Amino acid sequence: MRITCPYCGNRSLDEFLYHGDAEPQRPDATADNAMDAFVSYAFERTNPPGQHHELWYHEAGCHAWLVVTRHVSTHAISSVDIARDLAKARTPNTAGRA
Amino acid sequence: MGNSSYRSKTGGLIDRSQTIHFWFDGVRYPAHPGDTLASALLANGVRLAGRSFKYHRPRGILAAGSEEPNALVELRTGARREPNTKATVVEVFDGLEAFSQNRWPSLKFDVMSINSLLAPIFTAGFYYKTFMWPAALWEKLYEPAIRRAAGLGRASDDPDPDRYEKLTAFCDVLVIGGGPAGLMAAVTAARSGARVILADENFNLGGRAIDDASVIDDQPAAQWVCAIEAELDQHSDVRVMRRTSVFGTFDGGTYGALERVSDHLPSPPSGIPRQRMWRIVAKQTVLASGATERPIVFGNNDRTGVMLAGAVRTYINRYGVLPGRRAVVFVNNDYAASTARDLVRAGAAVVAIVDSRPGSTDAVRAVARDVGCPLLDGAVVIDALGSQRLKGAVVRNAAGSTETLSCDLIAMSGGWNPNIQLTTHLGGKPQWSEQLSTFTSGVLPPGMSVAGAASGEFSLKGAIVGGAKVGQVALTQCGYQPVDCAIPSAISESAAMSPLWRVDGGRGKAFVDQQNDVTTLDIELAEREGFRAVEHLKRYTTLGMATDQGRTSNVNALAIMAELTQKSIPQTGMTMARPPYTPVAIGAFAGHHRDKHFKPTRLPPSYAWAKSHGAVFVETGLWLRPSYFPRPGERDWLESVTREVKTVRNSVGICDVSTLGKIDVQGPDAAAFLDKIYMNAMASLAIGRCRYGCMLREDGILLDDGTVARLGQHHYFVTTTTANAGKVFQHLEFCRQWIWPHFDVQIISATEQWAQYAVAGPHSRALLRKIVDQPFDISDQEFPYMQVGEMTVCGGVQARLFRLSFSGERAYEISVPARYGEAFMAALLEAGEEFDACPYGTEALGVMRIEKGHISGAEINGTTTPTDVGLGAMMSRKKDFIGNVLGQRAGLLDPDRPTLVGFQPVDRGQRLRAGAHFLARGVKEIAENDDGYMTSVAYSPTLGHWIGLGLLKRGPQRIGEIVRAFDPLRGYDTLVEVVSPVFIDAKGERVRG
Amino acid sequence: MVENILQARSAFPEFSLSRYHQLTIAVREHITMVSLAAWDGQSEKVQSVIQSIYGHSLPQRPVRVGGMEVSFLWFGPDRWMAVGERDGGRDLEENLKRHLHGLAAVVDHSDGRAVLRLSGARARDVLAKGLPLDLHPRVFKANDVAITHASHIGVLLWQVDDAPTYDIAVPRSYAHSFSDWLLDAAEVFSAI
Amino acid sequence: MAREHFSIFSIMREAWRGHSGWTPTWRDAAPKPEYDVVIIGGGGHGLATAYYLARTFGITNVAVVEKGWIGGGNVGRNTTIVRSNYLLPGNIPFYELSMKLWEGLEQDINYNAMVSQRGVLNLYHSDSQRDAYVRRGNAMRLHGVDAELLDQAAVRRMVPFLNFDNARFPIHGGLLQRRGGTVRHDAVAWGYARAASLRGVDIIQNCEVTGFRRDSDRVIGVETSRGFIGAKQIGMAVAGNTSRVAAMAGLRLPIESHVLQAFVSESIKPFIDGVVTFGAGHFYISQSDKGGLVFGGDIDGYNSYAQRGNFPVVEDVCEGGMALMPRIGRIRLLRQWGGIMDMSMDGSPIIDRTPVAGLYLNAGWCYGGFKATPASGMCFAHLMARDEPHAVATAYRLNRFRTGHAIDEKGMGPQPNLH
Ligand SMILES: Cc1cc2nc3c(=O)[nH]c(=O)nc-3n(C[C@H](O)[C@H](O)[C@H](O)COP(=O)(O)OP(=O)(O)OC[C@H]3O[C@@H](n4cnc5c(N)ncnc54)[C@H](O)[C@@H]3O)c2cc1C
Ligand SMILES: NC(=O)c1ccc[n+]([C@@H]2O[C@H](COP(=O)([O-])OP(=O)(O)OC[C@H]3O[C@@H](n4cnc5c(N)ncnc54)[C@H](O)[C@@H]3O)[C@@H](O)[C@H]2O)c1
Ligand SMILES: Cc1cc2nc3c(=O)[nH]c(=O)nc-3n(C[C@H](O)[C@H](O)[C@H](O)COP(=O)(O)O)c2cc1C
Ligand SMILES: [Zn+2]
Repeated sequence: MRITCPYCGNRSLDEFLYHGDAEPQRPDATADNAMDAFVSYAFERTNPPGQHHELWYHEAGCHAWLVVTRHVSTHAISSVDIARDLAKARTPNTAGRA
Repeated sequence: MGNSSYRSKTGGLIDRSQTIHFWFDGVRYPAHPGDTLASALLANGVRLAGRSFKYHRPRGILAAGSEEPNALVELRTGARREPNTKATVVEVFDGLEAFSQNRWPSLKFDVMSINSLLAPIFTAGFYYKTFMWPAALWEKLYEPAIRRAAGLGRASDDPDPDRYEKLTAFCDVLVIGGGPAGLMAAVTAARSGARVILADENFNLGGRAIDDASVIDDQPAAQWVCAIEAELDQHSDVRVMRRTSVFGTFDGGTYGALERVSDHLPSPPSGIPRQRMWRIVAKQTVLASGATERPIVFGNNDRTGVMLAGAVRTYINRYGVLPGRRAVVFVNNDYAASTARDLVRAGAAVVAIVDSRPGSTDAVRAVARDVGCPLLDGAVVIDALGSQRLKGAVVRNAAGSTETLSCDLIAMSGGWNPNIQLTTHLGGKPQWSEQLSTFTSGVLPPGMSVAGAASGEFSLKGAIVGGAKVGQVALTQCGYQPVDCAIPSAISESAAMSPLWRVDGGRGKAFVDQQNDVTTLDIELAEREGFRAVEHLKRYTTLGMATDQGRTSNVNALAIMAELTQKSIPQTGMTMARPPYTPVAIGAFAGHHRDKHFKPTRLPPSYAWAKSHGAVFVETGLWLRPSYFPRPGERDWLESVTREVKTVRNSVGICDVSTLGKIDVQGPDAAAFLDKIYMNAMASLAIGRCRYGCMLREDGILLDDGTVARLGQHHYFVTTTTANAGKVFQHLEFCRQWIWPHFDVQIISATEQWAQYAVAGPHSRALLRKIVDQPFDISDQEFPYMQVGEMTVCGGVQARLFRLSFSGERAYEISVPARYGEAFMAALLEAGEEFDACPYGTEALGVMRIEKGHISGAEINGTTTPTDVGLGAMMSRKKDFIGNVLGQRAGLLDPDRPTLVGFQPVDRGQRLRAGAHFLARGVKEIAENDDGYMTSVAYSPTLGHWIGLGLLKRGPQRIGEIVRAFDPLRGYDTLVEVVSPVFIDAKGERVRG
Repeated sequence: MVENILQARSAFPEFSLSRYHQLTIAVREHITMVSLAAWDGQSEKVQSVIQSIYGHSLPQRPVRVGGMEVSFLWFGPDRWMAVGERDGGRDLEENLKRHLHGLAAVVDHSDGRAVLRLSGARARDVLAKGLPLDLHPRVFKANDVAITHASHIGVLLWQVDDAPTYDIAVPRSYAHSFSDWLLDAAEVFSAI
Repeated sequence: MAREHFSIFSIMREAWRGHSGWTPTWRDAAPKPEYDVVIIGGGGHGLATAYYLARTFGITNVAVVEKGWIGGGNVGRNTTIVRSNYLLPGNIPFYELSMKLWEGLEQDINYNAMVSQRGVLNLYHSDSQRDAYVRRGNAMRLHGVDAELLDQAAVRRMVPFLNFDNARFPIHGGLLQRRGGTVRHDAVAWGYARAASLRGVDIIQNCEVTGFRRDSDRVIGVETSRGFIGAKQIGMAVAGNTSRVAAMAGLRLPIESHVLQAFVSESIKPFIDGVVTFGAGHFYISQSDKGGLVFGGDIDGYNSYAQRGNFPVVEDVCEGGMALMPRIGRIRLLRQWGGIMDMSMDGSPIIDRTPVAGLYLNAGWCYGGFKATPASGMCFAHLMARDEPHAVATAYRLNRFRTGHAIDEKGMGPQPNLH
């Protein structure tokens, strides 16, 4: 398998580390249902047989975390995005400084 | 020495000007360069090459390529012994030694051939039905007997002495196979300027065009091939790889290929590997791997002298060898009938052409007429006669009567199977072609196309045209402009065929898988017993599981099964092909990474100094760290370690702690970020101060611990444990980039930049004062416990000083740029001479941390919570951090969980051992009473006895209790007293002041 | 600067220069490396600072800009490695720190990495034995940069010229293992 | 239908008459409209469950539905290692029950699955690894399981050809379980199938479950590629396909599917007796009774439903092999394949009810479920027959992640590719 890092280009699988499903988002720890939400976040997976958005780390390369969209039955990769960019777009900037 | 008896006068690509010699089973034979072991054996009239797996039947040579199931030999001797090597792919060199295998005492007379008599019992799956009674005999008697009979050749007894290399290559177009189709594809792509790799497993290019002595562009194929090769060599972006088998298709256009660099030499020349493992990354791939001929299954079809027709032609045309003098040519197709021409041209007699097709064809009739032999149409060979040497063929003619033809060779052909294994490695299913009566490729791996015989295009002309066409498509896909090129002319031969899988009516066993001795009867039995799915058939009978992976048997077998179950062949299906296409030496996959080079070795900055000072090293992860520094006269490690600990406790010692992970955390949000990472507060840390911190996994379990130093408003410097350095860095990047992307913070690894030394002991400050440059003040007032500062040492070397203590003594960690690490170690010890300072290693480090009750890898073992190790109070309640929520789950708060405490033997003279389990006194030694386990132990020189840390159920409430440290594995049972985990200086006074 | 009493040690004490047929491998002892990591939203300011001091615009993709004296390698998103040729090199770090204060993390790496230089027609052949990268001249050119691994060791590599010449930086603690592998891979060229 | 008792005598009798009297090992049944219990998945676990339902609990109106051919999943593609050398109290009794069932299996099912107790040796290379093994060995002993600690000399005597003298990670010793070993994988599926079939269980091949039919909260049957099959109780034992099948019932589970590769070499004269695992590399090896070296290593490490692996892991495994046994360099790899494993969040299995009434779950076997086959079948059968967990499987609850009772042998946390 080869992954095209948006920064480094097309590289072999062994430069990357896998983390898993990119769908679960870390919940709000202060919410009322925080425990339920965290259990689901940390332990439950859709694990579909088709398209899968997943987190990879370009460990032997640029150290970027990537969100790879891959068909897990064919291993065909349809897109690779920069995790931080997606994450920024996903969450309003509340976590950082006021 | 002249030609051997079966060597034809002319022909072949061998170098007749040179005669070399090889040994087979101790006998010396002549050969020519360019021979394979198989061709050389045949040239010398040697037919018997091996014994089969189960029945030990005498076997000869069936094929001429990598599909050979029978002629397996042990090659070479000693450490280079190489079992199960196909004689058909071994290139002979002078002095080559080969041995037959799986026979005793000799190839000709093999005791185990009585298995053949027991064949009625040794049917498929016989052992599933027996050897069950009495149960105890299985391991004692039955299985040892089975294992004695198992296996073919013998592995070498010694480490493989040869070198292997692994390489990566990139290309636009990878062409697999250098027959006419592959050559045309490669040359077409090359002319357009594409980067091309052409790989062929053979040592000569040309494929079947050479085997068949075809004519291309009005010249002998060999000449045409030479011209193409010469042209390919002209292109700087073309790499022609001979002796290279492409063995696997992997995701992302990646192919595995094995180049046999030196296997044709007595031993690899210096610096040259035996084999190279290539990872080829191709944009486009042309599979031009040709086809494999199908045998026909008939009685005793495994006799030596029964050979594939294509192989017969190969031996004649490529090697100038006659595989027999009187041949019966048994075919179901036109192409193979030409074998008769080659045989006659080479001086053999063709007794008859037996064509299973009623009426045969014009093409075959023409051959028979040309060679002047009888053509028996609608006839089949039902039995081969002779035991170790073929004597005749029993032929049943169209009318049903039989006759025996005397012969020493049966050249048979049941048609051809395209070599499509590489198209299926990614899951593509072969498709049945009614027209060709064989499987062709189905859904192809991305970027692959198929040409020539591999695509079911069996004619030479078709291969040439197809190769050029597919090459053109591939180069266009890669963005190159095709260049017009002429298509060489070739005569289109007929490939007409009508399927024939097996012939019944023979008296002898009819073998389908020759190596694994699977017969038609076994297939029938499997069918009867319900193993009808092809994959069941395979597993039950072991058909197709031998070293040839059923190249010559799978299709026949499933066709027979289809016949038995009255299903169509596509309904019956084809077994799954897997990499490797041909077996590959395990050493080649490992390459450089064996012995000491298995994994890289990381050397700490003081390594050379430590080595020259007699350090004993220990592997910690990839690092090699000094574990202690023995001195003359010390009897064992304990004595050295004890001395080192005492030196630290009483004076001062120095330890290389550079292996700790070091991470620079900078940015406006550095403080807020670290507050999320650590379970305790980090934002409140004052500039110039350090703090111990722990981080958790999201599930509330301890991930790592270390120190955090604040160097500036926006600048922290954190350390991790040696073991977790990489993991923590990755975790921080994860949190920074994915969980909290808005944090404005950068993290940079500084592990390698700094040589860091712990300077520990009461005299540490006095020592450091001699090292630290003026005017830096390291007095207790200016530089109290947990202070950090930047300064220079030794006359201007930049340094960082941390007042931290792992040992529990007054201590510092000081770092200098790594290049000075070695000299700095020496400088520190020189400065420490007046205090009798000594270097200490990981052992003493461990002893002192246990004396202080500090946790380490044995306690942070991936299952413990902060509360388990007595750090629950450190957890902040005021902020969110990784692990905060899930750490509150009931199971993790259970007061019954084993919790960290200290232990000392009741009899102070006794030794403690980690891994012992705790039992309350007076209870039974059963799991229900298991109260926890000892995590770390040390002999404490300070206390004069052994001490331990461990996790004990409700430990802190049991201080003072006496429990058993139970170690049945090593035979110890020690009474220990539960004590505080901090054995010395509980108040922590020594680190201050 | 005060003359210090500590002797610097090479990361490659075993060799300094190995000559083979069409290949030389040399140790680059006196290289200074400083990593820059721009804080959020400061990338442009960092750019203009570097532009104004060194006259180079920091690359946004894996290439190197600059000259012999100081060059900047792309080293990840919003990260660069400043490479200086001078001995000591503290002033590079200090300069950058001073000018980029509040804009970027500036961290000295001069000791963290050990650098080798491979040059000659055989350089690509040797590197192919460990580096999973396409170094074909049409694909990877002078001033191109790659972060990857070879023989299980992380490497930062940049092409210096078309000889071709490559500089390869490995973490210092791996230097010994790296040179072990490299010399082993190059051995075949010694005889030729 | 096979009625004949298998023995050397039956073989000889059949040999006499040309083996014409053998009958199918199991009945290839067509689905009936309804069963008391439908087991989804004709792997080792599904077939064993059906067998024990019939034999131990007298429930014979049972169907095993298999989408392909039985034994085609992980039971037919694993490295065949069986052992009960576990560390944690949640696991040891379960795997030890499995060992005991293996030990009596052949006589029980009258099929020789070649249970071969030639020992499992886990090597250690450091004091801390040794201590961890000692802790494990002692835990085993407290549970009445056999375990021995070997020092370097003892390992050398036992496996003299390991790399003792030129190793990157020197071998210090090993933890040995003599009762561990290997079992002929395919025979386990076939033997259970035969024994279950003999007791009336329907084994239905080429029958893929495509959905569940519900009556309010309760499942009442499965939709399949061969039509609807009604069932009072349904058990899922589909290993790598767990999430896929569970999703049809609306469940989201603590499971990821990952690919693990296995490797076999050409057949050579046996020289490796038992199983050796290399603690410093990702490598374990044994030699089959046919002579092939059967070996494996780490999982490929990413979610996958494709039964094949990738190149880097092949290299990684072979590097481990060469580092441990430098004499295997010239032995050739014959075949390499992959299987899809149901990796759980703590690396331990789940045998439990699901939130859907009537639907039961057997999953989370990771790369260690072959050895569990008999106990898994027994415990799953027990759960369905008695509607309460078997005593040795009480820890394998689905809600343990919520309650904080993970059974994490490797201490890797909810990161399935690290287990
Ligand atoms: C390479 C490899 C090596 C391994 N090595 C070992 C080892 O050495 N020791 C060990 O203990 N364990 C090992 N394992 C793990 C072990 O093989 C598995 O954990 C175990 O076999 C799983 O249980 P099973 O036999 O029931 O699974 P499977 O055999 O996979 O059975 C599940 C069945 O369910 C069927 N199925 C799936 N979906 C449906 C559907 N919708 N409808 C109908 N049927 C369906 C599948 O076709 C399959 O036949 C290994 C696994 C692999 C892949
Ligand atoms: N008329 C017929 O019925 C008939 C049938 C079969 C073959 N043929 C003849 O076969 C030839 C077809 O030409 P072609 O080029 O398609 O096939 P080919 O058989 O001539 O060449 C295939 C080449 O691929 C190589 N090869 C195969 N698998 C490989 C692998 N995995 N890695 C590396 N090398 C590999 C082989 O060593 C061989 O040299 C023609 O000469 C044709 O006449 C004819
Ligand atoms: C223990 C074991 C031994 C095996 N031995 C062989 C063998 O000798 N020859 C062979 O071709 N395959 C062997 N295989 C592999 C199977 O052929 C097959 O690849 C595997 O069961 C997976 O199936 P698949 O490749 O059809 O998907 C073996 C498999 C196992 C589990
Ligand atoms: Zn990258």
